[in-house]
Amino acid sequence: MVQTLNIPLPDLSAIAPELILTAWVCGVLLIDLFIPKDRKHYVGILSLVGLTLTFLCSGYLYLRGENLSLFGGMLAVDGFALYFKMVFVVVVMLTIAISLRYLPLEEINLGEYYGILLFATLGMMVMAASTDLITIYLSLELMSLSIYILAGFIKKDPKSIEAALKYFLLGAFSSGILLYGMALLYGLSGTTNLSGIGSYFAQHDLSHEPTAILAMILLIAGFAFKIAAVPFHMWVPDVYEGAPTPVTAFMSVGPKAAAFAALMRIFLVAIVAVRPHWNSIFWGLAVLSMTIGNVVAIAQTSLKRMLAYSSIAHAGYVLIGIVAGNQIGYASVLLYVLVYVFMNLGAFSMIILLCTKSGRGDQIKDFTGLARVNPWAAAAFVVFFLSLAGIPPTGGFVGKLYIFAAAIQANYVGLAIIGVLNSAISLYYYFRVVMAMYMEELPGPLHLSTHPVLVFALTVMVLATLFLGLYPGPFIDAAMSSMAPLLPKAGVLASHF
Amino acid sequence: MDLGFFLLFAGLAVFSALMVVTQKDVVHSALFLVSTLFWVASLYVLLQAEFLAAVQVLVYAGAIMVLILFTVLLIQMEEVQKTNPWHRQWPLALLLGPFLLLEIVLIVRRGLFPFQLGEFTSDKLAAVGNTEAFGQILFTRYFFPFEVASVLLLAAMIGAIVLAKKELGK
Amino acid sequence: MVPITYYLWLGAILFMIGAVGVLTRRNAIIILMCIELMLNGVNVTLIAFAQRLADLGGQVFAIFVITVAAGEAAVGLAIIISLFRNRSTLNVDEINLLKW
Amino acid sequence: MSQYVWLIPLFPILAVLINGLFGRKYIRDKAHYLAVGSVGLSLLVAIGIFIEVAFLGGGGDYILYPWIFSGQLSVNVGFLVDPLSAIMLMVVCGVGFLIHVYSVGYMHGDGGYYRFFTYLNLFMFSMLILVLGDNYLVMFVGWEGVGLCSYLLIGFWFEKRSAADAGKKAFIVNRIGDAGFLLGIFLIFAHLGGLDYHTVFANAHNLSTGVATAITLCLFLGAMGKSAQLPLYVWLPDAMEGPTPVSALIHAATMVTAGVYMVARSNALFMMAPVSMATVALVGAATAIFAASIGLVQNDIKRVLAYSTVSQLGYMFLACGVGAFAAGIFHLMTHAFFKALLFLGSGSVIHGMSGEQDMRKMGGLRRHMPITFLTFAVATIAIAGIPPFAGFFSKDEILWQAFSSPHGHIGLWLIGAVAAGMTAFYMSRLVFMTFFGESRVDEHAAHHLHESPRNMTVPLSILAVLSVVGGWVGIPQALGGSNRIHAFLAPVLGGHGEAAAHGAVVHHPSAVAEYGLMLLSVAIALGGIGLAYQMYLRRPELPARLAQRFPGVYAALSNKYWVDEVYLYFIVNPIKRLTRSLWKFDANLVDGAVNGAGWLTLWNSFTSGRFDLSAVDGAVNGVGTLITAGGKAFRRLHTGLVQNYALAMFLGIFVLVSIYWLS
Repeated sequence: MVQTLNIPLPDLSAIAPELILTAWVCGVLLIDLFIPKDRKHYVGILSLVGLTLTFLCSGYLYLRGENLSLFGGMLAVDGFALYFKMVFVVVVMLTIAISLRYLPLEEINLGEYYGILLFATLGMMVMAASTDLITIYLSLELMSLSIYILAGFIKKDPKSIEAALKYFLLGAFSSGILLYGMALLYGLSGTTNLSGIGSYFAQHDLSHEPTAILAMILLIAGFAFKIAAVPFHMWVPDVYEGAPTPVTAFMSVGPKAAAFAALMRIFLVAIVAVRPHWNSIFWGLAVLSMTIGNVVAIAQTSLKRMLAYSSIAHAGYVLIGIVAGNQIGYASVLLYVLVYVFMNLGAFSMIILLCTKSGRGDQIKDFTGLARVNPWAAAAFVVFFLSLAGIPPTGGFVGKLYIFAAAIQANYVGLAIIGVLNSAISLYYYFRVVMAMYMEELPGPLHLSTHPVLVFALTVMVLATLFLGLYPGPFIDAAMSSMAPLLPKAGVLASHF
Repeated sequence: MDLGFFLLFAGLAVFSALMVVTQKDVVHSALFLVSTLFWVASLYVLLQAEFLAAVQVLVYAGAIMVLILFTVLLIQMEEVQKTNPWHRQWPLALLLGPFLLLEIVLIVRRGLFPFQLGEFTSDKLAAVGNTEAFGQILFTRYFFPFEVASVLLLAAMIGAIVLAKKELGK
Repeated sequence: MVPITYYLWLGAILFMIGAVGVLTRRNAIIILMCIELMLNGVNVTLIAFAQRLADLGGQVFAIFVITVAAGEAAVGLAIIISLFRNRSTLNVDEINLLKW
Repeated sequence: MSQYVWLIPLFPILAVLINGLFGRKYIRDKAHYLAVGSVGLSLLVAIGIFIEVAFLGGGGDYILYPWIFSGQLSVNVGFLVDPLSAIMLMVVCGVGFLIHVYSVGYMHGDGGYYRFFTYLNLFMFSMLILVLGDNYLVMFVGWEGVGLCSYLLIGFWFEKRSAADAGKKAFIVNRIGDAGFLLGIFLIFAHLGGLDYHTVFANAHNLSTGVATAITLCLFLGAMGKSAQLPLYVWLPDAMEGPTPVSALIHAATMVTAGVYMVARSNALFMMAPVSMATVALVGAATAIFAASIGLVQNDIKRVLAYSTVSQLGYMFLACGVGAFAAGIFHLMTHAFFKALLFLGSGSVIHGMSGEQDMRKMGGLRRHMPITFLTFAVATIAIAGIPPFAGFFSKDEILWQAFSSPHGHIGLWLIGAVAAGMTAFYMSRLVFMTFFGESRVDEHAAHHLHESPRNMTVPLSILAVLSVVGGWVGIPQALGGSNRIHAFLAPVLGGHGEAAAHGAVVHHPSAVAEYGLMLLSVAIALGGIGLAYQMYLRRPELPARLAQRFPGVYAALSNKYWVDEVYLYFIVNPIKRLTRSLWKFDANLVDGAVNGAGWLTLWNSFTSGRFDLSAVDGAVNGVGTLITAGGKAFRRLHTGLVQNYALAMFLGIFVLVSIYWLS
């Protein structure tokens, strides 16, 4: 029996960003072969061009208000996905900008670096758009595999390769756990499609089905690993410290945001029926993450580790938005992710500014007296720290404001109090660095190795952090409207704005 | 009849899996893993997933295990063999693991799993043939994930080369 | 006809043997193999469900899991080789430059 | 004029940017041109606005741009010009300007000259935002800003370890208060749907008493932290480690009064919550007498003033708590004049004494520093409450309101009156010990003893004039005045059940009582001064004998009631013991399983010198240390062993599954 395969191709223009990026990766990897060793930064610049195209394309689709479901429900092209796609592209563009100077310093100036970074981007983009367990799993693995590789990119540095190994082993372990949860979910509902699972759960009252709760716990464990929530966070400080700094910067924002996107899709669409259960677990994870992240950050001497713990705490803050479970709450997740991109990438970029051949510049003491040498750099750092600590008038303040306001509105006053107290603690360790920069005398000569692109990227991040604090309105609007496609499925009534 | 085969294959698979974990020598572990994979593949046949059984043997037991064995041989293991193979935390892991397993076993026993929601009943599968039905669905409904998987393999390949190759000219 | 519960139990057992192996073995390659065991447990579960549901989605999922396992093995082994060149050990216990 | 209100904060922030970014390389010791100039310009605009508001009926809400305008939350960056903010503007800009001028002399030659002025200007900017904002969020921007500047300025001489510690202490206590304030803001938003004053106060009457109480208590917690009220006052005395102009500006005249301003601004909310009002009044009264009693025996000139500040802030809250918000603001203003003057005067003394702060090593300074002495004496009389100096009118009004207001109570009046007597006593003691009697100055310092330069004495003189005439805007009708400030503030603060305008009750049956109380408080003040005269000038051996006679009382006072120690023993140590035993328990239980070495080190770190009692200075540092130690302990969980991490994940799943399985 001869059958012809009719591969159903939808209108591909809706996934043009992904297509452009895929084509671009292949092109970049090929062209890389013909670029001499000392000119590899051209590969980076070429990647930037491709990312710009991707961004424009996503932006166009976003503005057009696309809301499609493609490939038989495998993929959604909606505001939610496109919002995250744009965030990811910005993240990667900034990452490339801060890598251009770093790679030659560590003698890892390889074209493949950019190629793999683009693969990770592709994974994240698909992840945010996936509406099927299979696509989510595959894109998550595409992203993770790329990052395992990037974490170990400085092969000659034992720390870097150690970070890669730790991340790889734990990542594979956690994705096995996640996968088990997905398998149980599939068995319970007979489909891997998120909306399909959601409607099956709604039709057959499975909200107290033990297997469903088991699946939910396994899924939480898998995602909590990716977003670095306590107690699934243990890898974070080690991996962040060991990985090449631009990769750390990238890891601390990109994959985290992608994991939040997929988490929201799964938990709000597929298993919203067991919401009371996962809500209380997320409550606990949020409290633990904020508290342990902030408290342990105080004891750190390495800036990279300190920022790693601070990023754990930030995952806790973002979880508050999900726990709150109202429209502001969900929108605040999107908003916070955006703000977090700029402030956290910015803070990590400062480390690159101090990185030289002789030292990595990632200790807090390396920053002693920076304000005397370069007040601009110190001021930039202060902006990032103020934002991370949630002090007005920075983006971090607006983000936290929305998150806590959502919690209060949803009557999670206790959670809000814990969050506010935690952000009070956090300023303490951020300001240790500020004190070192402003108050203490310079121990010796301090060399800043500036690179025009790095300086440009830093300027962009500072301005973005401030802008988000001073004029956040349009971005809040965007977050609100991007969240809209998911709200009806999550059972939240979108009120009028 | 089926149950007999199931018990046989499952028993062998679990035994091999236990040996993978308990064998001191990496090569022995690897060989037992091949055995586990093979018995699991046999179970796939029982479950009317012949194509997967073939893939399991060819890709898993064949390709992946060869990769692992190559690595083992590439790395001089003498020194590794001498040390204690067990992590210090083994008592706790051994305590928690069976407990969690027991919980999972008891939970899934009561699971309300639906029955025959899809179209590929045993009879239909027998008529069409597993491989054909599989191929059909893989390239239609699951076309997009298939493409993602291909990109994933490309990324993994490039990454593995970058990480594993020796620095040239040094 | 074998009840699905048996398959689920088998899957759980394989998964848990793998997980305990990850927690107890010190050799990085064996840990990698234990992770493969876990994935096999999941695959058994998936395919058992696929048969019960008369839906091929589970089988497709399983084949993607195998694909990913292949990718993971390649990257993981590359990392392990690179690590061995650096540190001359595969004992994950001895790999603790990064801590606290 | 009012529409140019945005210029007022603009000038200082421009100066901050220029000085901060170019100061070290290009400007260095010329930093004050920009710094003083910018504040001067702000002052000019502020004067213009004040005149317009006071005499031409100007003012209004000037929205710069919409800040957050999406979702249910809509907040503008806007400045509110009304009588209350106009008065605050005058206080902040006026006193701020004088202190800037003074700093030029005081900080001359300091290594961090440009840095000092940058921080000081940044402080001015934040403080102006705080008082000008037309909603709570903008106020909070300023609120956090002044906190940061305070932190930077207390630790300005970071080489001194005590300065760095004091900065830390101030920081932690303030953060507790800030968290309260922020929660209050969230509650306001959740229950009133907006944050700008207009919406909030217009809808305040819809709040249930419970919600209003929760909101106002949260707000008051913020005020307690910032304005150093019991039990969060502990940071302010330590904050004296900062340069003296900073103490004068931030820790006396402006920042610490932000809490009073906030409470007065929120009067509509507070009036909805009688419990909160009572709390404010009680905390205020308790702080007033508590801090005053500590001030009686302190020997460090700046510490006396610090406790005096705490005590006077207590008065302001007492006024707010009895519903006399205008009286609170009135006292805030006069206090800003004379307390700034006192601090600057003490700075002048310290400057002249080459850094000596112990009053026991001073004496007879009036001959060497005539201007400082004269101005200091004026300020002392003002704070003691002798008519017709400024302090008399404001303090007397507070006492009268504490007595007569419907929210008042005779007990509150009594506490206030006793504290007033103490104030008169310790301030006179300070003057007598410093400026009168025989010189106890050591030779080295005596050699350098000199009057301060002109740019320090001129601000002193101006402030002295203000300390005299500043109170005349609030002469009660009982004394033939018209209590202008009360009428001026009435549109913002008036009308809330306050016992009508002070003096409008002349025909009230209690008019006699008012005169009586007025006389009584003057008598108390004179008594305090007289007692100090007796004890420190006529019979200088008396204090020592008293201390011997009542060793318990003396020890309690001079050790500041052992508050720091009480915090340590009753809060910090039990927590420490608890954590220690918890860890011990954990360590025993899990030790075998999870990497024992890590846990042992952890336990070790708890038992070893890290928790050395002597290393822990006071409660707040204790809390800081505690958190730090907690961080160090948790840190040990990160053993670096990847399988421990996997086990943690596994354990997490196990616990979660078990919880659900068992339930």
